[in-house]
Amino acid sequence: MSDEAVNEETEQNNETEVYETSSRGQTVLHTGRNNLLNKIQQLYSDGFTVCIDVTAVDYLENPKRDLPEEIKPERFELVVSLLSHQKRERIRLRIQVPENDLTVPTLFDIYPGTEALEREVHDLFGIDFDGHPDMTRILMPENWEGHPLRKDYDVGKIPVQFKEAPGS
Amino acid sequence: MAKLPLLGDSKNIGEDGLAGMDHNFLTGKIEDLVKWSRARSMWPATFGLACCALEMMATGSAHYDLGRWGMEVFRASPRQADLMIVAGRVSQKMAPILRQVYDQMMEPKWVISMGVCASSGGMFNNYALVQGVDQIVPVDVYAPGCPPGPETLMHAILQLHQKVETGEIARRRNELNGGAGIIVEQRDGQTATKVVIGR
Amino acid sequence: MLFALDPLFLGDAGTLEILLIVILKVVVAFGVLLVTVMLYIWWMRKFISDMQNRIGPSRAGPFGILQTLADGIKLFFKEDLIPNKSDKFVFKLAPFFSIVPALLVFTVVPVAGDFSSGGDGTVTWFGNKTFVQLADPHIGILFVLAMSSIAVYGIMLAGWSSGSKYPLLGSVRASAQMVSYEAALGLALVAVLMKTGTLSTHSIALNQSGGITDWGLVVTGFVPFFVFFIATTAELNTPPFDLVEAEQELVGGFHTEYSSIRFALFFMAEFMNVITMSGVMVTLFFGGPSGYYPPLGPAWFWGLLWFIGKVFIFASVFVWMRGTLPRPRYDQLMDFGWKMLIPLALGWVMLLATLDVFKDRGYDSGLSQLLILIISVVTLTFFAGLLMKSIAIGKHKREIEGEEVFG
Amino acid sequence: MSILNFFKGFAVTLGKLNHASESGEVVTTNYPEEKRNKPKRLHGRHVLNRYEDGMEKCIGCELCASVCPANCIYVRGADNNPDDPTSPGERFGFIYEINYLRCIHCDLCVEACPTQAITETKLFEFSFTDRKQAIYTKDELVVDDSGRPRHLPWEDWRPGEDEFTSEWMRATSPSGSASYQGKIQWAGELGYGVRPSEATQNIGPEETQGEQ
Amino acid sequence: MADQLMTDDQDEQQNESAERVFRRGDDSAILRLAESEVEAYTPDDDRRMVINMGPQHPSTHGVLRLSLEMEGESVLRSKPIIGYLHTGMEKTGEQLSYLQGPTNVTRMDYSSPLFSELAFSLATETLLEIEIPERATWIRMLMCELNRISSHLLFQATNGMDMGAVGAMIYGWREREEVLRLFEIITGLRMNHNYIRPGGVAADLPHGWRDDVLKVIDKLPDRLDEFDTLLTGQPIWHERLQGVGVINTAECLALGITGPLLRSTGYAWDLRKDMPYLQYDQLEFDVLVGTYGDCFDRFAIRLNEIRESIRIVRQILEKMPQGDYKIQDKKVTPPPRARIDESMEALIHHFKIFTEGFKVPSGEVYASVESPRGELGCYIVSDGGPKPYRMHIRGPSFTNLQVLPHMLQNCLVADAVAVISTVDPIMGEVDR
Repeated sequence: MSDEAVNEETEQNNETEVYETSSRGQTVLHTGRNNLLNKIQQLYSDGFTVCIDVTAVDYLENPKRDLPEEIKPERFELVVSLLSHQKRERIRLRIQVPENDLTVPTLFDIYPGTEALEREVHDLFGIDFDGHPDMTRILMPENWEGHPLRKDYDVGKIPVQFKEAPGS
Repeated sequence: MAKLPLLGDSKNIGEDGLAGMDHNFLTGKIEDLVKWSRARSMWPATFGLACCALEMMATGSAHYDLGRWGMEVFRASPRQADLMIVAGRVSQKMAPILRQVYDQMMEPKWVISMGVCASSGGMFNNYALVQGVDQIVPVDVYAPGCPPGPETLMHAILQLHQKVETGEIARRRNELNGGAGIIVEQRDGQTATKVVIGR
Repeated sequence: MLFALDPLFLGDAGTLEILLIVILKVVVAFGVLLVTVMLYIWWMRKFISDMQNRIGPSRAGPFGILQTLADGIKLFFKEDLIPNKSDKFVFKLAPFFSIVPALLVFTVVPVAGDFSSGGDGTVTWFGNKTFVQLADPHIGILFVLAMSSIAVYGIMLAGWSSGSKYPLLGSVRASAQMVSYEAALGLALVAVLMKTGTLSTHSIALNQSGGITDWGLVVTGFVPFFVFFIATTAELNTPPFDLVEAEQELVGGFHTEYSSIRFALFFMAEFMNVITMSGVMVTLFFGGPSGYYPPLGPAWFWGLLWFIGKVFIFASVFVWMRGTLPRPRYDQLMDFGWKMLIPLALGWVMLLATLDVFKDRGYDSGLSQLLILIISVVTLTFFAGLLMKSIAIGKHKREIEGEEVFG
Repeated sequence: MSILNFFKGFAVTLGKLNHASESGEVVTTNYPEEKRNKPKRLHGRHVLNRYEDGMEKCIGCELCASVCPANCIYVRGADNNPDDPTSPGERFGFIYEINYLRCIHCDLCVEACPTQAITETKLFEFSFTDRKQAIYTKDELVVDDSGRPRHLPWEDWRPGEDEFTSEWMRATSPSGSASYQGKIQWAGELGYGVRPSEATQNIGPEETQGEQ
Repeated sequence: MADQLMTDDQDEQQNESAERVFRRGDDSAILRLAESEVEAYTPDDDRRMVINMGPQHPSTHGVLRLSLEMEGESVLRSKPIIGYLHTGMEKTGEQLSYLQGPTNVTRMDYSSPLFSELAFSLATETLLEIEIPERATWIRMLMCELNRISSHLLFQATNGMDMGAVGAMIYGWREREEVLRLFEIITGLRMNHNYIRPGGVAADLPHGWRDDVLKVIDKLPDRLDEFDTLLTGQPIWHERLQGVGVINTAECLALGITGPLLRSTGYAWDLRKDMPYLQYDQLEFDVLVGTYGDCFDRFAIRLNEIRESIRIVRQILEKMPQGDYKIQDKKVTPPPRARIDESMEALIHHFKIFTEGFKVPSGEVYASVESPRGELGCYIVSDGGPKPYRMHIRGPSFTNLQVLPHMLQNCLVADAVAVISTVDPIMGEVDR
């Protein structure tokens, strides 16, 4: 929380704002972490009753990306896909998560179905969901070190065996 | 054990079972019979992991029919199974369990590594998979393909049958010391791929 | 009652001769049973592959007929294991509890003999008249019941002594299932015993030698047979009632931890039981070895042929069921046993008894019998209705309670 | 009638015993004795082709190696000896290895090869008892002097099976363009000559084109 | 249709219901224990025990592991433990170019590989902002519907196997094999086809494909009737599946469940119909829904979806247009082989595409298709290079698995098998 307090001043302007952009014709919303639950609650009442997907992206090697000017790019980005059955619309939220404070409020209370999805993000990216009932690893063994889908995590390739290749 | 008349040198019988016995008129025939029966009644354990599991089950179904070799008896309990078909990719999380199931199987037991993912990791050359199941259990026959068609699996099984009947398997395992001979680079915080297990 | 005893002991044969014949019978019966089991397992696998558009075993021996032999040899030479957590003595004992009763039941089944109309079911070997069955005790059919009950112990102890969870669940299921269906089995038997008036299997078979109308199936009015058949299926743990070893639920059920020769014994016992119980069923309801005997060759041979034929049909029906039916759930199986089979068998026995009693009292004209039948059926239907109602009420109550508990 | 439904199932399974009927037909292929006919496009084990004059087609360009998602191909090119060239061009595939314990038979290599050097046979019946067997070297992959794939001891070849070795290459050669379907622009293979294009759909009214 | 079903009134009811079942702290259904704790956990009540189903259990469809806390034979709480098949496909996907991408995603949902390829290709095409040719679209639909048939047949087989109906199992495999042979003719492989690629499909349908397809789909209806007689009408089957593993619409929506599970609750949501992709709006078919949301409904829906798919395939056979089967954009599609020799430029393109792959403008998209298990989505972030910067697959089985503890509560072990079986998870897609 202390980190957040430091950032608060810089982020104050854009934390509560919601910016709507379009990516290849798909609606994308950008908002801050503090405003996330509010916005999602609002979207839920607007009919986006199903949370299709929660995932994250590590933008370590790709800092330049399409973002509204007001949003400050951070290393991680949480991506939430919502679906409205009535309107037959999809909407996507992108939330910037800074590297030094990897916590996001959980969506579990609004969409119980995000439980496994958030655990997966936690497992593979190391982002913590504040208030999640079971924040443990889901795919990797429990004693695994590191978060595989981060860009600074090695793929772990070993050389393929050949008969005449050098070193085999 | 002392050298028994008629039965030849039998000092290795404690370690190796019948295979450790010198050939003589009695064990020669018995061994043939045992090999014959083992090749004709090799019950596979249900060890399906991924894509290959579907092909393994398809091989057991009507179009291919493993039952022709008395192998339609897929045993769910590893205690009663003779053959483990590692059908699919083995993740780091699954590896200890694979070994456990193998240990639960009773001798004599055989392993077919079905598909490239089990044999070497296949196209998934990454952190998550064990790059070759032969680092965990001794593999007798490798079936290539992703997934191997039922014919490939049947070819592998037939090859195994043949080896069992000629006794080549036991010899080969001794030569290779069971392991795969792959050296995997150590990566931080991961231990599962390191061990090359012997016989 | 003496009639039930083997005439061998009544004749003037010497002790040695008797002994030899008995030993011969024992050895032959044992051997034949083992070979039959071997062939039956092969036949089962072939038949089921036929129903599944497959070929089935075809490598071991011609048409794969030695498949079971190969399985047996392989299992025999496999490493044996006694789990650390198990109760070692019981663990070793259990398979024998399973196989020995399976073998013993066969001793009281009349296999062959002159069961043509008017025949006495005997055969003359080496100048001595004897029965083609190992023993014919007075209590013959009760022996079958007793043995099949003991077989439960094998399964129960096996699961319990393994010291692991799935086998334990399997053995719990086994004991409950067997106890429940034992009752239905017994009640179905009572109907036959009432009609024949004897417990000796030989006499029961002999009573039915007059033709199809004399068969237990017809005499007892079909229903006891169906009850007996279903109860037998449950007793034998053959599909669809193989909940004890339900592979999809309990991995291997009671024999999960067994390997090698001990597993082979269970495996063998299971199929041996199918054959012997088919034999018992044939004896009770289908006239045993009786049938049309052409005047050619020894009569006992035709009896044997008829017997084998009938047993074969039953054994195949079991396979047929295996290939067709899904497996019911455990509680449904118990419901079916207690709420359907037992009341049905009980009611039917009462009906038969009523008819018999009035017959004895002299009301044996067609009209009076019909009247009695109608009255009894109406009464029984009334009680059946009551039973159904009470079951429904009970179910309802349970549901309410369930909601309170789990709410 | 639920009781009746109970017995209907028995009729179905019993009906299967009539092997003459369509539903009861025994569909099993008795594999080691007989082998089912493989469709032409099947992706099997690879071969390295040669031109009709016996020259090797591979030029060692490493396209196949770079496109392989499993990295199971290892190629090194070398300059031809001008007096005794291995391939008609300047370079040839000096080392060519495929690790069949990695190959996923996606056939991207076949699509990538600019000289149609690497194609796939219909053979999928092979298995190894040794990891080393699974790494095929150039000697094992390249077709023999009659243009047929080499038969290795652990492969199960049947007479006539080595006929179709380049069907997927021919199927993908128009690369999606209808106007290029049926156009042949590849060199002949040793033992086969110039193979015709795969029978196509798109030229003229559909299905009027016969086989070839 | 969906919006008619969802009146405001029902909305409210559903919210309440969702609240009731999944409120925070209500762990009556879920065994909230970490994986390592499960091993050591012994319940206080000695009538209870914790039993481990899987990861190597005959009826957990691969490597799903379920920890069940049981009292006697009834399940009190449970927890699905996954990850035993984690393959790192999303990481590998970042190493492979868009051209190689389908070989990776096709191995996720191995019983319906073409759908993963389709989702990946659709996402890539949206990023590229290209329209694929008409014929390619129709070929894709044809293949996907055939794949749906084979996948549902596989369900019939495994479901039959789990319920102990050996016959149904073998018949399911047999019918599936017929469809696989069709795939083999068209794509050259039985599974994991790498056939649908960004820009179209890999190869045209081979000569005589129409007869081959007709042969299979003419044969199938009779065989499906066999399933009906063997299973649908079978009283034991009814007893086993009816009223087991019940779930309602609100719970499904709360958990984000899609596909036959959602439809079994009577809620007609099918992306093919409601948010059409490819050319599904030109086809006539029905969305099948259940009434009770129990295992039997799910079984029946899948069985009858095969029939619907056959209906769709017949329409596709009629409407299949002529033309290109891959987009003729030289940046995306390698040049025809005949052009390589003609033009140097084509040769360069050929080399470029196969060595480096094609570059995709930077951006991020989500594309989804209706797979046999529900909504299969693909989220791709591109940084303008030839490889996806991030490739994420939203597997329907992964989300659907969350329903297990709720369905399993107060079930018997045998019901647990039925429930897992009818949820029909494919672990490859769950763990990725």
